[in-house]
Amino acid sequence: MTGPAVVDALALALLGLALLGVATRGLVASVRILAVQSAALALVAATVALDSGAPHMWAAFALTVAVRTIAVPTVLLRVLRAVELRRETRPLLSTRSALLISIGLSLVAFLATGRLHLPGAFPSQHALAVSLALMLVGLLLMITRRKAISQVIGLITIENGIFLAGLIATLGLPLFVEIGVFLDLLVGVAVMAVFTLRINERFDTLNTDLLRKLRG
Amino acid sequence: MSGLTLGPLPGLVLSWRLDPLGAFFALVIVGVSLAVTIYALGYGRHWPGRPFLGPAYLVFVASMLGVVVAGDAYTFLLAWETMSLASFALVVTDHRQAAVRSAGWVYLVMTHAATALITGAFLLLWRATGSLSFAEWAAAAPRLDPVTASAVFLLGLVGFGTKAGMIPVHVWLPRAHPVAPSHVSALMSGVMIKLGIYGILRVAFEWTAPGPAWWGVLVLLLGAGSAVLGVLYALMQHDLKRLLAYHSVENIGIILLGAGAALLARSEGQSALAAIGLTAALFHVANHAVFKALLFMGAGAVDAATGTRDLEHLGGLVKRMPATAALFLVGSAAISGLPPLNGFASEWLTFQALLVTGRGAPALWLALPPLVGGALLALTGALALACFVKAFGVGFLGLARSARAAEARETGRAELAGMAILAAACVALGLGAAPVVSALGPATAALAGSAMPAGGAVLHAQPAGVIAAGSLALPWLAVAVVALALAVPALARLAAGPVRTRVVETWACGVVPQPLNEYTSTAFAKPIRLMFRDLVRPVRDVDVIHRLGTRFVARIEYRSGVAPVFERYLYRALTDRLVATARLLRQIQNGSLQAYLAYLCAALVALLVLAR
Amino acid sequence: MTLALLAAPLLAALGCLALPRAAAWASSLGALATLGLGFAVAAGTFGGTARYEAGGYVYLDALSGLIVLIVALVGAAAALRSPAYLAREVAHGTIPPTQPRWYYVWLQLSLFAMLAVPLLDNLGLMWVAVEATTVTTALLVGFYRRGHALEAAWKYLVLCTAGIAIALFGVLLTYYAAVHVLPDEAAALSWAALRANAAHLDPELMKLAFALVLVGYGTKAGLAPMHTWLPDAHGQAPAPVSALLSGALLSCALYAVLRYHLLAVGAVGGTYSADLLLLFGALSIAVAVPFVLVQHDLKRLFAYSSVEHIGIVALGVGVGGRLGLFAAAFHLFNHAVAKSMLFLAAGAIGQRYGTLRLARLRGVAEAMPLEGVVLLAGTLAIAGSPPFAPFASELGIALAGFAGRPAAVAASVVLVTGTVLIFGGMLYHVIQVTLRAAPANLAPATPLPFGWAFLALPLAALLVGGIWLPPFLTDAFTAVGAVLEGSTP
Amino acid sequence: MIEAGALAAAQLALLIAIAPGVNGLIKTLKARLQGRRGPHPLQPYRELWKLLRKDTVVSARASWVTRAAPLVYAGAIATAALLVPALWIPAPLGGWGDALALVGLFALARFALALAGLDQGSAFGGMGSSREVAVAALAEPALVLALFAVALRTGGTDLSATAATLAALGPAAITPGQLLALAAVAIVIAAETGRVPVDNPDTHLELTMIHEGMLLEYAGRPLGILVWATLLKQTVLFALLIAAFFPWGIAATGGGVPRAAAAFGAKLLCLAIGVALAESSQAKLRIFKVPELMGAAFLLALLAVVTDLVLA
Repeated sequence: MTGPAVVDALALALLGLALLGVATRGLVASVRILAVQSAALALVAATVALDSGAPHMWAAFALTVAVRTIAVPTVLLRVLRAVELRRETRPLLSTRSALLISIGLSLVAFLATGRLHLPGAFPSQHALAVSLALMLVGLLLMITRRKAISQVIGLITIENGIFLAGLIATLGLPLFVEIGVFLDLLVGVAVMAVFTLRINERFDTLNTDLLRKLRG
Repeated sequence: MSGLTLGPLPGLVLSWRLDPLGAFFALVIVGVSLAVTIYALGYGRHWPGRPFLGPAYLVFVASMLGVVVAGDAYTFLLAWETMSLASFALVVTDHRQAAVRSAGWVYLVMTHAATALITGAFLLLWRATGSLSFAEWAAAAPRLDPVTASAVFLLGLVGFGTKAGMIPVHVWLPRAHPVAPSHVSALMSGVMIKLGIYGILRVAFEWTAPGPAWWGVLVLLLGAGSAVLGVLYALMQHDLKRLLAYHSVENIGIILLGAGAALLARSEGQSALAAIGLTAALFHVANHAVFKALLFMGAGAVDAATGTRDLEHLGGLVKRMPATAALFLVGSAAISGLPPLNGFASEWLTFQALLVTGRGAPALWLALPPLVGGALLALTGALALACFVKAFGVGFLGLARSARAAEARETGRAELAGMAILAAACVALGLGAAPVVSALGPATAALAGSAMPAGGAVLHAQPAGVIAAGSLALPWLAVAVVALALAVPALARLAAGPVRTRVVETWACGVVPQPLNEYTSTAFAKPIRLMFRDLVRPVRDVDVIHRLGTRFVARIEYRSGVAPVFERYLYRALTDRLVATARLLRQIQNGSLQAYLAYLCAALVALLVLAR
Repeated sequence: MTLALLAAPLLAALGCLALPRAAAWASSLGALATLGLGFAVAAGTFGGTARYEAGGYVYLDALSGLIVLIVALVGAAAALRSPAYLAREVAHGTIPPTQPRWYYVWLQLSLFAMLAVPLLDNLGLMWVAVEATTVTTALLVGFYRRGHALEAAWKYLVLCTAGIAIALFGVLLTYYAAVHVLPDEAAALSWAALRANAAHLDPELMKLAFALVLVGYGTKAGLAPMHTWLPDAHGQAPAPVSALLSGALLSCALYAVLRYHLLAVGAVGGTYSADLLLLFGALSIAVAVPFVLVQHDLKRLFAYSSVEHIGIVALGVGVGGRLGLFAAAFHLFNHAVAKSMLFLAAGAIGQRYGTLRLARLRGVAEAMPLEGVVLLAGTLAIAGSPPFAPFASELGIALAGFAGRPAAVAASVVLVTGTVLIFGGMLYHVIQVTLRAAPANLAPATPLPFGWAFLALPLAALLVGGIWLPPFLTDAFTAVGAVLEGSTP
Repeated sequence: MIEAGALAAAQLALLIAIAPGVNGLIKTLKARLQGRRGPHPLQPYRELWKLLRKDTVVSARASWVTRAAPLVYAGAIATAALLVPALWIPAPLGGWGDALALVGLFALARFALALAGLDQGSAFGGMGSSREVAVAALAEPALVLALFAVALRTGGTDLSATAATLAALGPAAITPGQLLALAAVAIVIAAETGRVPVDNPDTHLELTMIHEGMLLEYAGRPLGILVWATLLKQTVLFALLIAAFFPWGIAATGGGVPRAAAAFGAKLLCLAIGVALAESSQAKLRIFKVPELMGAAFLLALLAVVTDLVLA
């Protein structure tokens, strides 16, 4: 199998994992799916690195493994343990309609990127569409879930989509930009975690339903 | 005049110019402001510590002048809104009262909405001409396409009409004018609202000319409606200043009748006829400025002396405040359109304008509005007379209806001087009607294309080709009336010899007359209230308060008023709907982060589909 | 000098960390330095020529200069006002005495990030800077650890992070489009290089990229319908932070959108991106109307007004033309000045009354004459009443709109109608707040020091700006207009 | 100048002199129609002479307005009498005032009297004033519209020119529009002169009176002046009716005056008979029914205008 084909397959797998995430209501399971998603992303990075031979793609691979596959899920699981949460109760949409909508969103993503001609990118057919789809599905996750932690999961799904798009750009983004993005992501997640804890401490819950005092 | 290059936008230089129309209005502003300022010098003593002649007042007067000398749209809007804001600041002088704040808000919002409509008209003219200069608009007017011209006209009419107090966009006026200090009411009612007329004249005669006939018909309808409803509402008031405020609505209607006739005549290409209507309108602008400022100052003097503006608590002031009463009487007679004062002169011209316009109209539907407008003007005049018989008769004559009124003291010299100047102007403008009309020649010629012929001391409504129009020589009529009035007692004495006069109590069926027996303001207006009840929709409310069960009546409370038709069915309905819609739309911000994310997602999906 | 400008807030932040006792002084010194350097840097750009600095990392043109000027002005005002403001909060017991130090650190860091946004040439780094503003200001928004503040900060963080992620996707797509055209990969994210070669960029790709960036940075800029975080954050942040968010942060985010707009204009041509700006601008104005008409909180009232005004600026850029772009730049400046002044006034009022609920605020004109007058006149100004400067800029946009294409005319009609309705709503509330009789049990007045400098000065500037602009600013807005028109490389 | 003054004095003297007589004539005719003997036609002169010689009584509450009102009233109506061409053309003050000036002078008179009604603080005076101005408000639009209808045919509001134009036309002056306008003006004159069905000039019943209410506090000479001026107003209105609708026979030169006088007298007699007939054949209306009558007058005037416009 050639590099592009592998990336295509991995991209579709990523989309499948994202849809699985939509269908999953257990929080720990969601985080694990996220970790698997990130691992698949790391594989994409590795494939691109192998195929292009660019040394700094290996750096991207390493960063992905370190941050996305290990660090972020660990932080999230720790927070989960800290606040003793197990399941996403009462999502705003039933699993079935959420799935239907995420499929619809994926179609929009494929539609929007279908005609695009990516001159400088890694010659993968679906990667860009999938990355856009991941972003939209991530948004949907944030929309339908009530727990603050689920929203972080949705956000990381979005980030994964973007990272996928970044990976298949030839040789990735310039390194300094990438490092900046990584650092920012790290700080962002950290700040969000801080707020998650503060909210939990203040409201005794991570259910964002209580965060509806500010209206009009 | 444009040596200063001010203006914040590129290519937009503040510019000034003074043309005959602007000069006429500037003269009105300066003249009336002068008298009002003299009055305010004394009037301010009643409210120590209030900056009655402070910065807001000065800015107000200056910005009114700015409006009429502005040479381009931007300068105009600056001056225009400065005028509105300054007058707003003056209106809310007593801002601790809820009624004052609410009046101030209504005024501010309506005037700002009006400014927006005016801005809309300016934007359309800008789109059509690529310029903001008034001179260029006037030059380009004949080439304006009809749809744009009509849109500009309508926007300008409603926008400027709001400032003028034209029905149905008048509702701010009877709220704001009574609550302002009286010298401010005098300037607002006397001068500021006339600048709305100024704007209408500019829009209709200069920047969009010449328009179709329906413009004139529309202005006539609005004028007649404002005049009749304005005076009817005025009759229903007991608050002297509110009554005067409604009379401003009425007089704006009269001015619009003249302007409408002129518009109609001009659309038919009869500039000689248009000149009569326009002269009538301009003349009435000056006249109303003079007598309305006089009356508001009189009301202020009464308010200061008695602590009330409620007619039901006044009375007998002709003896307590003889000079104020006499000056108020001059104003009352002038506004009632009685010869030989100025109100009669301009109303007479308006009648003539309506008549000749109706006579010259090419079709029945164009002839009837001015002629029926003439009849409605007559109705207005007669009702105004009724209203001022009420205002003066109940307010100044008879017995005092309250202790404060019974102990009222004559107002100060500065106040009287201010009022006397304007009272003299009422007489002078009436007797000098013919020279005034000649002086209005340049302004009418600039707008209507021709001016009324100068006729020495006699006013001739005699356009070329009409053999026997009317003519009027008020000085001679005045001489005749005065001479004959003086001759009557002399002749009676000559014929029947001297007689003696005895002074006795008024006959009141055998009891000593009490203020309670007097005809009240409410009772005075009752026949008219009943006759026109379909128009003014009076409401009344009688509360019988019992004592000891239902056998003994302790007190009967009677309240009467007028259903606020426009407020209720137009503005209240509109604002209620707006607020209800706003409350509904506020669900957008429902506090749910998920909903917010959904908006974001929806925007993204929409753009993705759109970008495709 | 540019590097010095960037260093000033960073050093101040370090100073605050290092000297906990003198944090307020360090922050104030940093703010003064930022103000002076910001002026100097900005003034250098208004001549109309663009230049690179700092080894090509910094690209300076008039548009950057305007944003630097706004950030420096508003940032300095916010930072200089903060010590007195926080001292009161500490005195009231709202916050523990140890906390202000962190406030200054985050404040200076967010100033640094906001200054970096307009200076960085690299679109990727610009993204990083924008994201950094979110993180730092989120901490400031949630500074009062009350429930409402936390809620506001959380929503702000989540929405803006989601938005900024979408923007990153747009950056990536831009990179895709560029990397093929520009051989040097570092140059592929250089805005100036991209602008110069915009005509060669793939239009389809740039269309998508602009859509993503518009939604992404638009969230941060407060364009409807992504504005929903804004009233919460502005309402709950400490008043100087509200001023900073409204005046500086929104301008920074809009700046980012405008940079991509220029790329899209070059690549796609036609009016694609301009029409989208018109659409979102008009939508923002319309969305603000109901919330201004029916409102219960003074700062939220001003926050919705910010949504409106960012919409107006976007609309102005969408309208385009020399007059429209000049007016848009003018309006961005006016809004920053007026809104930061109003938020500072609202802060002082809120501290005195102990609430920001409109129903309980009354008699401000008597109780606090300076704040009352500024509140009333400033509201008139921001609501677009002549003779204040915002009227001039709004009229300029409307004039340009009416002279433009049908979509611009339609948007201008929305502009005029919307501003009138908002005027009615804002004045209704503010008249009640200022002119009603003051409550008897009000705490005694202790005016904040230098009140006139923060309140009266900007008001006077707005008043003069409606009639006359100093040549400095005329040149500035003209140069910004030229940049936005695309006439400088 | 002297000649013009003499002519003016002559017309004024004539109208003042015949005014009580006209009223006496109407009263006599009315009485005869109702089967009574009625007063002598010259009875009004006797009453006026009596009043003018009597001492007067003034209310302690009254101000100078009460004293001035009769003079202004009389002065305004006497001036109006100089605006109407009675026997010759042009009217003495013809070039100085037209039909609208006439309406204005009547308004001035009404204003003075209505204020006087409120001056003594009595309920009856206020009631009279209130009703007087209300009825006048309804009458005036019809009058002005009717005058407009006439003016549409004759060219303007100048009464002398109107009379001249119509007189020159002869019988051709009678048109449908003219007749409708005539009917309208007739109704208005009934209201303006305080006649049945609007007011009853013969009653002093407080609750129904209009004009008399305002005069209630007057006595002696001022009352005499007011009554005479009111009678003059009636005559002037008759003269207006004649000049605007059937001025045939009016003198254009000095030689035609005797013939004109005969014609004028005959027309006045016809009017007196008409008034007597009208007053005898109907009852006074309730005051709140008056608007319907005035509305009818207004409609007639409107129809007159429309007819004139359509037929022109």
